[in-house]
Amino acid sequence: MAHVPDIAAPALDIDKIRKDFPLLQEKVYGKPLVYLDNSATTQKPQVVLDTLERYYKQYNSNVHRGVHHLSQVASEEYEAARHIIAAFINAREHEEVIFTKGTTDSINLIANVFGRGVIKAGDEVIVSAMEHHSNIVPWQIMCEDRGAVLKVIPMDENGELIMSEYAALLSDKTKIVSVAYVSNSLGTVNPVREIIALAHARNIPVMLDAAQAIQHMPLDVQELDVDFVAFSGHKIYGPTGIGILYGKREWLDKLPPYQGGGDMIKTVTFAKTTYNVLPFKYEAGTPDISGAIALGAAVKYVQEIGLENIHAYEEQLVNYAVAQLSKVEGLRFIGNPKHRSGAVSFLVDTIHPYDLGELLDKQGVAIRTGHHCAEPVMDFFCIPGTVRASFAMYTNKEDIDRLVVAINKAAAMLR
Amino acid sequence: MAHVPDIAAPALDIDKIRKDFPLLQEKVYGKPLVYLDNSATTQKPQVVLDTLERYYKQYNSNVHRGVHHLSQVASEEYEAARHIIAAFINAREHEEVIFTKGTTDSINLIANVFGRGVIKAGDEVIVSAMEHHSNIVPWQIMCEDRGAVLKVIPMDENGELIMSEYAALLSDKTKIVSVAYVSNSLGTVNPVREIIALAHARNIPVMLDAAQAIQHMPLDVQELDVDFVAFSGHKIYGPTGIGILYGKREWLDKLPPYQGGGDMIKTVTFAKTTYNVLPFKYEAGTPDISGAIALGAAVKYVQEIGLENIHAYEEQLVNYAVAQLSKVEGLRFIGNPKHRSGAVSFLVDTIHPYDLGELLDKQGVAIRTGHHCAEPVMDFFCIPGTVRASFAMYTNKEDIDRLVVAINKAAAMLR
Amino acid sequence: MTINEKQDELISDFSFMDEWMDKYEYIIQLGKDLPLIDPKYKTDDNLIKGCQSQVWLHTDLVDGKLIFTADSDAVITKGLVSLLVSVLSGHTPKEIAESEIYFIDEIGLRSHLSPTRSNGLLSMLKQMKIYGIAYQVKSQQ
Amino acid sequence: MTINEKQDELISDFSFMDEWMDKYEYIIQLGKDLPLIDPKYKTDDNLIKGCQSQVWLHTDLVDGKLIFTADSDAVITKGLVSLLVSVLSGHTPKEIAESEIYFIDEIGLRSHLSPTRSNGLLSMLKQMKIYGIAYQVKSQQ
Ligand SMILES: Cc1ncc(COP(=O)(O)O)c(C=O)c1O
Ligand SMILES: Cc1ncc(COP(=O)(O)O)c(C=O)c1O
Repeated sequence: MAHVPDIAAPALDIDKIRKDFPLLQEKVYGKPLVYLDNSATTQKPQVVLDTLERYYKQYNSNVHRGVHHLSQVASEEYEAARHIIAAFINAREHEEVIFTKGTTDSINLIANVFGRGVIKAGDEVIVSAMEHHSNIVPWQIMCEDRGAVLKVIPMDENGELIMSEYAALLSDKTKIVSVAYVSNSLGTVNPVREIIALAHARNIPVMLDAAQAIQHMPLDVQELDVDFVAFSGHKIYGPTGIGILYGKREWLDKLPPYQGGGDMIKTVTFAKTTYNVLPFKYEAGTPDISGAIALGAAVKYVQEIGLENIHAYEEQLVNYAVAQLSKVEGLRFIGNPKHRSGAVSFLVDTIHPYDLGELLDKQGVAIRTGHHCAEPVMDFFCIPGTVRASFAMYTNKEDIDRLVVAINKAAAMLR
Repeated sequence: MAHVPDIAAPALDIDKIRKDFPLLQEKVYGKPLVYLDNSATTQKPQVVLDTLERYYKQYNSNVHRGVHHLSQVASEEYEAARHIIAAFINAREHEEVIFTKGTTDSINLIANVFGRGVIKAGDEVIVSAMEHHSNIVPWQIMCEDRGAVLKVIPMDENGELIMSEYAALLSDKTKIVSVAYVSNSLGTVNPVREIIALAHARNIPVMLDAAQAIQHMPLDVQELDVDFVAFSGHKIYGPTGIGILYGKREWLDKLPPYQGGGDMIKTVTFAKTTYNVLPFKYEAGTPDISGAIALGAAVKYVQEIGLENIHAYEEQLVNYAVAQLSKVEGLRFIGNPKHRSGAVSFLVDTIHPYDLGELLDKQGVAIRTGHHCAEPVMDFFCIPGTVRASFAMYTNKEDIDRLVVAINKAAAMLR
Repeated sequence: MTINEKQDELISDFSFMDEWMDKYEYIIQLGKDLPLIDPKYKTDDNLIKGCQSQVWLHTDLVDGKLIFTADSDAVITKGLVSLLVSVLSGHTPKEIAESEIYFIDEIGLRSHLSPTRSNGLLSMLKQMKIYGIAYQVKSQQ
Repeated sequence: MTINEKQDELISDFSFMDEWMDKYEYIIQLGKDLPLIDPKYKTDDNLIKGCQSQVWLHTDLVDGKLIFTADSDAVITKGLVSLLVSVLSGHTPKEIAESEIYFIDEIGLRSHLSPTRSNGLLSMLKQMKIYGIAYQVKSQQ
């Protein structure tokens, strides 16, 4: 039986943090909610809800082109949110931060504009074996359209990328590498510095799917020297419907536009349309103004608590979860990465994850079961799916303890 | 001087409606706000804000694949919103209703999938001379990519489409027609039944940009027999960041997918990915769950008041506005369509619209100035832009009266 | 027992259990009693593919009555199939085709199960009734 | 008057007006007094394109002092240009290059104007200072 580490006095006051999140106070089937589906989406602190409300009650208005007061306030707040996020990821310029609908939208954007602006028939794109569907299918669609080829970095039994194979895949045909920073199905933290360095040695740009990284660890785009980063607001305590694409100016300036519409143009005639400068070039149409501003509020909330602190705390928490879960009879982890963040996937005996999930739910414990939009990972391990518990800064020891009790109870019923 | 029609006893209680909209109670520069920028975005009723709050406080969760309680509630509410909207536009099946980011996103979706699935080099797409940039640029981008040609239905001095020219443009090369139901810059209501009939006679599908129609008049997709409809939630009293694409199943089933990602697939392997059924095929990634549900609430609010009632009231209001504005010395309308809805565009003498807009703003009157994302329309009339006052169901006679007073005061200063 | 008598018995059995965990306990137990499908019938034709678990369903006509056998990779799903099988198996095609199944709602399964499960339950029921109709038509020919 | 004396005078003029409509009245009036650019200088080179209105700006060196002339298609914009011209015109390139312009903030223009206008104002100011620097360098050569 594994040694159970204590959670050292955390730099953050979890009880206080939990009070900031109204939904955590809810009950499910009369039992206090244990919310362990944070990789799917996180709950929102009150300050995010207040920001949404203030927006709609005090200055809701379309942005950018209005001379009137409300439009000016809305435009300022919208751009202020961009500045907050640019500072958060340490972008050199705030114009490198594009508001999108979410990670999926951001990746599709880059896949599409690479397809139209860079990729020729026979060119190659590299992803990894542990990607979320959102970092596979956009590339498949683009590759099919352009006659390009999708290459896959394989992984080992622990759920770690085989870096020598990656190095061997890189070639003059490779036009972009796009990998998850952290795997949503396994919790693996990938060696992104090495991935980027190897690609850059051949002048190949790298996109990071940071959907499962941005809320768990500090991410500095300049220090990483990464070319593109995608993440979703709703996974970092912000609202649904908003996300971020970071891109280096040198790339975004030269790539073609994605969607066409209002705001992304300089002048339009039927004969010739010229495109606007960054960031507007990639923000066609009325953006999700309230979503962007509320995401700014969420990021500010995270900054106030400090990602370093969150990271340190969550690391202890994940270790505690791994240790406690190890004690469950018949439980095996899917993925045993050296660096793990945010989530643990597992199965118990031959119990179907779906059965386990249902009985956990009825005990007030919300986890996710299934393929986690990463079917190739499930195929690799020859399993129909896993049970995944995933964490946030407000997750506490009691959540883990109640998870373990609930698993034991469910397993006893299901065996 | 024009005859000033009275506003007959309206079927709706405007005072009561106004109380539902918190932002209308605000003051700007110490003066009660006159909000006449509704074509850009509408204000939101309290019920929409309450829906957002309830979502985030009680059941925020990712949709579709979760076994746990919150995810089930969120999924049900999300799908319930789809049903509300399907019923609202009388879609034959709710699966024909796709949640997008907005009108611009919806049009880009169709332009892109037509480009990949239908259009060959030399094919033609028809739009009109009075389109918003969002219904021009996506087609330009696609046509350039595929070697297709964009054709434009011209308009006359009144701002009405020249239908004989439209008929002459239709040919075997035409693969799709995409026109605005209502022009955002001129207020023109286009003869969409005729436009659709002429196209259908040649088996050409028609897309309606209903961004400025959906909030002002009943729209029945089956009765119109229209193939695609795009509109934005934020223009029909819903939140920013959410919109709708309606498409006939026969089309959406056979067109290729747009974005790739979670939820839009049936199975994913690196060798072969099969796509999900409608509506999920076109909803890649985590959708704007709160936005969709809140849009459902907005549409329900509109339905309770009744679009027929709104339409009748707003018609009187627009007539009143036209009559009152006609009395302003030196004011000329840009666009004099027989059927007008929602907006009036005008200029006063040689006063720059920007100057007028600024002085109206300082008097608490929010209107929009500029090209309204319809530069070709401005080029047609050889003007730099217009001043546009646009209306919603909560606009009242006092708003129009204060607009007129403010214009007169500003014009006196600027002459 | 008639189909309705069986339904009423189930409703009464469930009514004694207050806690949903107890009801699940019972459903899982029923699953263990499910007459298992002969492996040779575990074909794709007999597969009802759900979102997260799979069900195989087979039927034989014995002495004018339909006998159902089934299996699932998930235990709770198996229990749910078992409920349907215990209610409908051993009845004539006509009885099955014309049956009105109300116990699912009465027990509260529809509102308590995850929508994918309760959808699965309904498509299983539909499949069983289709068998009823098909065999009825066959016997009339 | 020095540049700063002119700025202080403007600040004092504006301080007597409480209502923003009055300030606009004054700005518009100043616009009418703007020394207009010779039409032959209304070239694309001299154009400062804003989002919604356009400004043409020209300068001549007369007796070692820079004289600005300008025009705009919008009256309020013209008034704003006029403020800058009245403060900076008639000073040496060095004075202009080294000037610190504080009246815009003090009057509250930056916070009250629409951002496009105040950005326009700042780019105009920048252009005038660039002229100052350019002529300073020229005279040193
Ligand atoms: C006619 C028309 N089409 C398209 C749009 C674009 O809508 P959105 O910016 O919400 O995507 C607008 C909005 O201004 C419009 O008026
Ligand atoms: C690694 C990873 N990539 C991409 C996504 C897709 O994010 P979204 O659904 O917000 O677009 C997710 C979310 O589940 C994810 O975990």
